[in-house]
Amino acid sequence: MNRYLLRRLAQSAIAVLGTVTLVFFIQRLAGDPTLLMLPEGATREDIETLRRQLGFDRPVIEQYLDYVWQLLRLDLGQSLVQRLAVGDIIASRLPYTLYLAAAALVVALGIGLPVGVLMAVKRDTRLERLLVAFVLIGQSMPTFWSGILLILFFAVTLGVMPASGVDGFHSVILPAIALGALTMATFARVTRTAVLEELSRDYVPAAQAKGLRFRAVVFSHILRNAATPIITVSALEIANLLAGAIIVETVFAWPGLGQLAVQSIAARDFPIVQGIVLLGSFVAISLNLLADILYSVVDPRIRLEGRA
Amino acid sequence: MNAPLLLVEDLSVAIGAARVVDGVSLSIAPGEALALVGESGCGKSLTARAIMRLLPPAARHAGGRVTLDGRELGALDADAMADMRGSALSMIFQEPVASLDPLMPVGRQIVEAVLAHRRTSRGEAAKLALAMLEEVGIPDPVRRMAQYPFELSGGMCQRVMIAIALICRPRLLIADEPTTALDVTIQAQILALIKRLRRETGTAILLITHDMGVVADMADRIGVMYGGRIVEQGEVFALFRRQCHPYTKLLLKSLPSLEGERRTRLSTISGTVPDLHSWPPGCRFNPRCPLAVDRCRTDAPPLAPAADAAHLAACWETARMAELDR
Amino acid sequence: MTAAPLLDVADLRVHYPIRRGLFRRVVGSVKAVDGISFAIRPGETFALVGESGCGKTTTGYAVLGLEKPTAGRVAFAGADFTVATGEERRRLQRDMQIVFQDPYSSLNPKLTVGESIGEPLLVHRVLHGKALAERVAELLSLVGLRPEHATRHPHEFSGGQRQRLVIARALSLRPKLIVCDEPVSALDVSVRSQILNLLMELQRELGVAYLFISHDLSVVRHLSDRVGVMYLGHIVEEAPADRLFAAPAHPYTKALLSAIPLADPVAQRARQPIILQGDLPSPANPPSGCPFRTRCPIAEARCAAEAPALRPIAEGQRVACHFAG
Amino acid sequence: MTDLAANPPPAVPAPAAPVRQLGYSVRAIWPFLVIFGGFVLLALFAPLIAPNDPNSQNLLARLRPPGTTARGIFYALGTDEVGRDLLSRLIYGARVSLLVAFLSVLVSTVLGTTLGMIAGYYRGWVEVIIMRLVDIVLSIPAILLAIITVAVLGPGLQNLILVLGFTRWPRYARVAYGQTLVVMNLPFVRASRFIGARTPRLMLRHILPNIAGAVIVVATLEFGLMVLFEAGLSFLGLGVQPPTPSWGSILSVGRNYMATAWWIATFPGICLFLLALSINLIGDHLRDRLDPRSKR
Repeated sequence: MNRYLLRRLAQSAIAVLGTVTLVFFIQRLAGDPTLLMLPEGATREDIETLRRQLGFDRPVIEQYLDYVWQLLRLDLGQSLVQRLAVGDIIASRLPYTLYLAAAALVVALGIGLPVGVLMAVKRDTRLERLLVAFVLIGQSMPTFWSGILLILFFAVTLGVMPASGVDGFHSVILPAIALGALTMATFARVTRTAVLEELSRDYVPAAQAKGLRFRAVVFSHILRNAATPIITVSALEIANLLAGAIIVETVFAWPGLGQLAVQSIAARDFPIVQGIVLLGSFVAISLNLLADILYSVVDPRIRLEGRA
Repeated sequence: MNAPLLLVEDLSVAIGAARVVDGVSLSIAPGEALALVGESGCGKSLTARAIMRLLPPAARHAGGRVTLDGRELGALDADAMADMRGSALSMIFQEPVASLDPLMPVGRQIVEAVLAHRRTSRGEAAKLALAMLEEVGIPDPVRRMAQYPFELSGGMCQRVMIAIALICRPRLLIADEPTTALDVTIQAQILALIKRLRRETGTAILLITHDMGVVADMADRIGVMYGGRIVEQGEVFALFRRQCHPYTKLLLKSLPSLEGERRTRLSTISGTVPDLHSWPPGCRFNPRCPLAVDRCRTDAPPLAPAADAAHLAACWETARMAELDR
Repeated sequence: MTAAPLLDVADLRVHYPIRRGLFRRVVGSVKAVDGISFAIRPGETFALVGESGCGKTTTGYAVLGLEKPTAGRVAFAGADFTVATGEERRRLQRDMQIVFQDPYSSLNPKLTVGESIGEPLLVHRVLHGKALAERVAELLSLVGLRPEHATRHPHEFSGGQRQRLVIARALSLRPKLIVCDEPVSALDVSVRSQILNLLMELQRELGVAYLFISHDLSVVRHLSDRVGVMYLGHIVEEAPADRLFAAPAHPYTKALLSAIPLADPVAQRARQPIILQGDLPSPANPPSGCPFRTRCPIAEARCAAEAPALRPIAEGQRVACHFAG
Repeated sequence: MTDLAANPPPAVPAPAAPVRQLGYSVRAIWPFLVIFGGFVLLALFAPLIAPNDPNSQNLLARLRPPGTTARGIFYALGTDEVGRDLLSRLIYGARVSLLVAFLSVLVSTVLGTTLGMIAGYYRGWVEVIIMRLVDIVLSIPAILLAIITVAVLGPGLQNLILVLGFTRWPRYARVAYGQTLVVMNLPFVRASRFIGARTPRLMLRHILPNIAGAVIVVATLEFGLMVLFEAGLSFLGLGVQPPTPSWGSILSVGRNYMATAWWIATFPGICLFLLALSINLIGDHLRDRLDPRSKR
């Protein structure tokens, strides 16, 4: 364990605390959250009662500390509608979202990385232009529209795939494609840039000058060097996949966290929305940390800080 | 003169529409050291890269032949050319630290060079690498083998590069500004090392440099480049004694020296090196040349024998060189 | 030549802290400049030479106040510059200027060259409007460019021309001292002598003094009056230029001079160069005693124990070596 | 004796490289400029161009396919579930899309660039606070942050713009900060500081013009993303509220009529795709020309 990672760990802890603080204060942007929690048309007394019940009549700083303390005990509160612990509700939906996100990640990485490498290596060829067009389409397709088109074509017209819901392995394919497309495009672009950057470095002709074939240079030198920016972007992109699931799950009636979030907003079930946002941010921060750990494994200049 | 080891005939390289190397011809005998000297943008590095068939993406081969030991390099397929590199001819570069893969221990990078050409075990290759590191004067080579480029100084990295280049005993070493990025005292070490290895192995050298001092120290023969062309070529002592092209003469005169008068006006070459896309017609030096006449502005002079058969210059007005001394 | 010095640097030190760990604790320091003293008289050229990392550029920046000295005194025109603040500092800075190594990034690409050259005059509210334009035109002609160039942008100029523009900007406030940080090392060989000539002419006409920082000994020899040779944050030898190159006294100076290949194959191949072993030590962890002892061909036990002081051995020549003189 | 590059010049962002980048095939960008320009014109002159009132319902002409005439009104792209003219709704929808994207990008550009420049200029604790805040906001996935804020503030055009504007600024701040650090270290800024130029002059004359290129590149790419974000949030019912036409909400409704009235979801999808595609292409093009880091 070196200093670099310790520092990053501390930074992540600060980021988590910052996120919690931000979410706490966003909730108070509109005055106090009781208004958000009650159905429209609630009476003054209802509001007052709930305020006292939930402790919103106390000083803000006291509320904030309480809030942090509650989260530290991993307590996300109670759902206002279902009267169940938010943690349990989220836990029951999380596996579906993880399943979908993992499938989308396979699509995104499986296509994005090789396409990106090809675009860089085959620069200025017809193949590159073709791939660029492919990536641009992936990048410009709104997720919900591509989802609808996929349903229309494969489920309604061809009838080879289920249109919605979870029913066996087949059902994850279409949502995974819809969700993975944008991430695939991002991976392809980042990989292309990273590989192009490495291709322009002095060690490339030098490695060729010692007799390595171009392919060998790509595989044994360039890809490893290009990995660092890709790892960094991966963390951000996986977090974005989770967020993108909100729309895709709605389109495909996928019973994950995204659908839960949309339903909860409609039902003004605020503790659940907040729980999902906090979970998403926590995952994102953890992924960033993981990326930095990987980064330091790949790059000796960080791993061996202080040895030189 | 016996058969040349390297023969370059009418080599041209283009970037876009600009011919940045324009009809360069030269030859190197076995064991000989030829220096290509010139300012940045004169095409000397691209000439070297074209010989290696390692041109940067923006540049492309635009004509001419390169023959090494009787084999035409341009006729080889990509894999056969890769096999030639590192074994028949190899190259070291200007930025030694950047020329090594930052994520790989230097020992493995030398081993890679061995394994590219010899069917041998990793262990055997590592032994060779170790011996080679010792040969290039790296103290404590066992420890150094496991270190990464960022842990070594520039001079050390250049020694590693030299080890990589020479480990398969090539007959030609192309050294592209090998000491430019290094400090003077380190430069002296590296130049001494290259001279020693050359004596021991008999490798021929194509030295690319802008430094007239390095040329005077290292080369048997010199080719002076300006604007993508060789403007003067000759044996080193003869060329320093007498220059047959105004560019060479003015360049040598403009250098401040470690002897002679101080705080005097240095002689200059007027104007600046033009952008490589706007070379003038005729002799490319004509806008800056005090001897230029009308013909220089329209017709490019060929590289022809000037002082004697072995001393060539590309100038119409070689006979008037003495005017530059006034 | 006994005029009061324009610049007097005494025991200047610039140390950078090395921080480690979570709380960025200071665990050591890089001694970039470690106790150097020199003086520059009005209208004189004093050169600092040495290899990369020897502290010559840091010294130049510290003299100008661009780098905060850890200790020592920089007196400029009789006033202690290191403690000057506010208006006094601004007033002193008007008389000093700098020319950087890289002419390509020394000019703001988004401004016309006229705006760049006129900026010092504008900032110090010396001139504006028509008078400013006239002064800019005058400065352009002074450095060998045409007044109508004022409306162009830097990318329309070559490296040598840009360095002329940078020099014009440095001259705009009529400074008494210009710090030239490797002013010709980024230029093509064939335009280098033009800039060196320009610097020498301007000195003759305007009486400006130069602190000339360079690693190029032949350039330094050609245009400086006195030279200080730096090694690892120390001045190891200081002498009038002709003296230093004719009779170097410090083993490092000797090695440095012999390491430069002469552009004359006959003379060069007759020489027996002194080749120093090893690399420069790190300024974060300098050797004890004499900084040069790890590479010195004549070092003895005493050199590790005792740091040699800079002591005079001849008229104007000072050397920091136990065995010199 | 003469070492050109013993001290190689630092990597410089702005000044032109001595060798022009060649071999780069300039992609035909103009068709996409035309598409983008077309959408901008539609948005600007929507009331003049739209053949019908986008909100007038015609319950007798519900779900008519493109090209029908009903009660003397020609519906070029058909009608929606309450008989509104789809073409007119799409034209007004361009207005919403571009307005939200433009204003939110404007808010985040100004905010992010200012903060990033300040962090890079003053360094010290100002830098620590601003850049830590950037890290925190960036670590919350943008859509989640937008969702929770909209959920609190309530949906609507104005809130949407504010939410997007205030959640996206860290991207600009990061770029502006990084570029400011680079520019601050360039000799021309050091020289200018040295002669005593003061903060406003340094910021406005020296730093801002030289970091603007990189910021504009981010803004263009963000613009495309904001178009998609607006549509996405409206699709979820968190964006613009009915009856104001937004491509996202039209699509959301059209989804339910996919089998019977394909046109309702298809046309807004095509519009979104074309707009996003043209912006992305223009952004790429700008990046190749402006962004110092994409030099190769």
